[in-house]
Amino acid sequence: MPLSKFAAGLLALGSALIPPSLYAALPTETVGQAELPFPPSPHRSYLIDFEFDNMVATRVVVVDPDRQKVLGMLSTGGAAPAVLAHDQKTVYTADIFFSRYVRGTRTDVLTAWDTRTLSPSWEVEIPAKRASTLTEKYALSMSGDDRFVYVYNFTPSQTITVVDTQARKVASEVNINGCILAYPIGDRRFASLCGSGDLQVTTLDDNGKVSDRTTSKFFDPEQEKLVERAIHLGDTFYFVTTEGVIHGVDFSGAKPRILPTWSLTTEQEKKDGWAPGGWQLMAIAPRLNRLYVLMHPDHERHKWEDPSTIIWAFDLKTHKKVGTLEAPNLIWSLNATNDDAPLLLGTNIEGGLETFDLKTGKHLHTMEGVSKTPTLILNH
Amino acid sequence: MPLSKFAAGLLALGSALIPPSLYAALPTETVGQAELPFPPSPHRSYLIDFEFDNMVATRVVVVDPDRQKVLGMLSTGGAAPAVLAHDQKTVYTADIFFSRYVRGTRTDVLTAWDTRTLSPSWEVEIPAKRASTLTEKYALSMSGDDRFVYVYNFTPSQTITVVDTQARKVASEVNINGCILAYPIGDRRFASLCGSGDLQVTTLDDNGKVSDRTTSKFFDPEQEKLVERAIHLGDTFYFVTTEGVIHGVDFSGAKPRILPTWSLTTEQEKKDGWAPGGWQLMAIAPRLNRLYVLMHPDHERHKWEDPSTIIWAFDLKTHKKVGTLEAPNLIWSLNATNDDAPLLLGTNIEGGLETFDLKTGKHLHTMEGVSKTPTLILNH
Amino acid sequence: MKFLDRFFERSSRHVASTTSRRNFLSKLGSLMVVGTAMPVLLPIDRTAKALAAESPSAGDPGDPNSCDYWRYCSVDGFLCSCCGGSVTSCPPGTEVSQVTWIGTCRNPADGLDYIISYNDCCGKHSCGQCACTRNDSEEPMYRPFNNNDINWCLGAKANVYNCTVAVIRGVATG
Amino acid sequence: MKFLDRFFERSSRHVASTTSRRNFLSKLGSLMVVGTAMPVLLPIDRTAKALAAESPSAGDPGDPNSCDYWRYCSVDGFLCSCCGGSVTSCPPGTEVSQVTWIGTCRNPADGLDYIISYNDCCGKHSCGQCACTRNDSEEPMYRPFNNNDINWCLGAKANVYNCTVAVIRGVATG
Repeated sequence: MPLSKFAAGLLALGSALIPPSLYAALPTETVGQAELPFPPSPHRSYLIDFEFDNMVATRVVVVDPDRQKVLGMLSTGGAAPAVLAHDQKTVYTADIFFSRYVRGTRTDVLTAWDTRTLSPSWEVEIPAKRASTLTEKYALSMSGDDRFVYVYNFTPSQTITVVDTQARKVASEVNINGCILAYPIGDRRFASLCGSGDLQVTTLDDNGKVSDRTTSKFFDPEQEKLVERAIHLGDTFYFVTTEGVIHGVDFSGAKPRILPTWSLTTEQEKKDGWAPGGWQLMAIAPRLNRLYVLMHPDHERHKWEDPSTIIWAFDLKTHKKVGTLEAPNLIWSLNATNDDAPLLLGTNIEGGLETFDLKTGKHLHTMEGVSKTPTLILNH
Repeated sequence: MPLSKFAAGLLALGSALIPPSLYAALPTETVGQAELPFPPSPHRSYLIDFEFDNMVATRVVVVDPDRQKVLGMLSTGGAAPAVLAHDQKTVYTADIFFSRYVRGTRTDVLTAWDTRTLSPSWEVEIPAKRASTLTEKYALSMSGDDRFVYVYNFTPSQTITVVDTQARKVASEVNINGCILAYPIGDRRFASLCGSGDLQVTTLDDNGKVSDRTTSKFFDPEQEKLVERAIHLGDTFYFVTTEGVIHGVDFSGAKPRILPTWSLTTEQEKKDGWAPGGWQLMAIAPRLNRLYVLMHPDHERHKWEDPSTIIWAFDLKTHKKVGTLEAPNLIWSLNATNDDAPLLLGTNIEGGLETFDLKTGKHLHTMEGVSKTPTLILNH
Repeated sequence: MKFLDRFFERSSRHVASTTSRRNFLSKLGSLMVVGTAMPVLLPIDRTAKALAAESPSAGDPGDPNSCDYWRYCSVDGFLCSCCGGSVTSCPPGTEVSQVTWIGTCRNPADGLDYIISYNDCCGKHSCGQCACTRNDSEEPMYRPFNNNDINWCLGAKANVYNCTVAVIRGVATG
Repeated sequence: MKFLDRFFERSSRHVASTTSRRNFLSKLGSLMVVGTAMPVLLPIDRTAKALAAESPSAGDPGDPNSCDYWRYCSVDGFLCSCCGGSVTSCPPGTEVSQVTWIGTCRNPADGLDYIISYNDCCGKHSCGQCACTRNDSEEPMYRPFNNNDINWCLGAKANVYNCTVAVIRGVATG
């Protein structure tokens, strides 16, 4: 198009503060649709946002912490927990919907989201019993081969809904009364933590029905409080007491093997008031074989869920403290990425995301205001 | 119960920092259920909260500005507009619900809420066409005798759904294409403001069906911009242009009577840059016969919806400016109460509520953080 | 008076965090007001006459609209007294959940430990006023009836959480 | 340079308001970046080849993640470029509304007035990032296709608003 035409149009508008350009006019455009690459970058992070000031229409915010960029979001129902399939293709959320948002007919569904398009691929209605709690890791989990999803129910009866992702239907509902959550083990087992201090292990058959169940003594709930928000590496799960003692369990064998306990703190550190605290207060970077724990310098018993700016790093083999990380803001929940150049991610209490480079231990940056009330971070 | 028993209990707990009390132990309690008085206090205020960061599960916050107390809330769907029945017994909201909150089947309903219990009394499904806009006053309105509710639809075809509150069903859908909103007149009429500059007046019969329709020239949209967010006193509606000229219409007769225009500003004030701006930028205190308008000292054309701290008061009979009110925070929407000791209420841009005593012109207080994104205030 | 210093410091931190509703800290800051608290679910004495406390008295001191109030020692959520209800009443149009969790709080006026039930009021979404979190007598989730991270509206028609009341259920006869 | 002073003052006010998501001001502050804008819906030249602008260039200057960017002269909502989309692309899993409203913005690079369509991306709820309101070419609601107070997701499967793109539809041929 001749430039003179645009100049004429410009003059016709009766305003020429800026002289006519030397560039050609910009072409017209169409609206596009963003998609995400597959496989996902190993640092891609999913922030589960509780939206505490709403809690009806809630979200998972998908973030690239390297580029400090929001990649998109999932809209979930009723502060849904989420879990990532091992094949990196699917995110599952266990949603609660009410026909009138806060009243009316309740419908619980397991929604399968495509990690490339962030659209629902399919959904299946599940028993309307999904636990409604501050989001935690093992309230929704899946089998190692991605075949079954485990949904923790609390009505206050305690059961696990087993969903068959291949048949896209509910396979069974497993009674775990007296116990909570589904810590996934291998392809066909999950453990639950019991108020008695026991570990209950449920084994499923290939139809998702219970084929075996064992109970093992784990800890004494009259003597210590074990935070149920554990972290795992393979089939080994690490729990921490409110005083900072690590209780490990290796589930890889036929029966759970309770590992020797060890303390995050020396006697002196304990005397100085150091103890763990936070929501998802532990993370593991598998390639570094390191454990990261949110720590308080001023411990009191009612602070076990309080946020902190201080993170201690431990070697999982030697159980030695190998470093301290410090964030500019109070962090409530941690997660680490699974790659060779891992990041440690923390949600701060203003809804922002703190990122550390775990090779250097350096705090890289804060992504401010990226969510509202983030309770949990998930990474592929 | 003998005091000794409690003292024994206390000792048994092994802690006696505080000496045993001289009071009797507090009795056990049961959980109660709050209700609101009827008739409502004339200052009771309903803040329509758009929840801009969510917009799915939204609310109306009910407040007593005298006691600076939240009285309760209504949970609404899809940033619902609301209207108060004249009998003070009912609040109506026009809700949009999706079966999966952000997707799935859409259901639009008119919900009738009891002003005493803040519970839904009944609902009726309406055509799934309700306009979704920043909440404004005449997007939902009702007949003077409370028989019919008018719901503004925009698909972008423009219609009004007429709901019969006696039969609790939809009476009709009235085509108003080219025009917007339902400014209610008397018991069986409503006006709509047209892009052509016309006023269209629709008359209903007792079944809620159109019985008559007239069109009158009102203003020249090529010459001036009339803010559609008018305010009324009886059957007289006041519109303001973005430059500050008031256009009044008296709808009490058979045909609309266009009143002589008048300016909010003197020539000098206009030169100094004064002009109105805001969302619900005008309010009327009927017992004082005064009009209140949010004003900017630094007008530019793109500021017509900007908030301000400054409110000018005008006598509706003489059109003289009779005072200036100033708030400590930027206000976006105004409303005044209808009683003899009226308050002027303003929603500030942090979600707080500013209250002025209109007898003294004094700013009384700010209720901070009472809502998230309040777009409108309603009073009985 | 190191104790009092800490008390007021924590109180003002609390005020700062809850007056800004958006401040997530309100969820997260714990407060210890006075005394200790017992985590164990103790037998409840239901013989005394039921009575709803609506305003502070010499025997029940403190401001029910403040997170510092002694009964709130283990609350986690929005205080119904700021939401149109009271310490013991649900706001208009909400439904009380009958299933609930139990904490133990010490009343500074009489030095007694009281069993407090933290009933959630349900059927409208988050009130958003007076967010308050104190975990004085909280236990991990494997003891659900001593845990406040659970939405206890599971006992109501719709498990949608609005706010929490703090109701005296008896004296801990420990 | 009174103009530039005001420009930067307004820009920094904008930054202050949008970095705090909760700050309602982000909805409310208007910004004038440069030039004037025409409110009238002008004929659209669709002959030029469609092309999506993803990054600033000499001919299309500015930061698409900033409310100051010239194309956003009449936007009202969340910027899709901060939400997983771009200036002209909807975020993953959202649907573009085909029905939309039109503004006119002047490109400071060439001094031309462009017709911009502000398409809303729909089917997920509010993105919440980069709230931006500028009413440079907005008209009252009786001219709906020049109004940004309407949720334009009315043209999508679900009228749930996520964010807004700003797409060049042609040059205003006055």
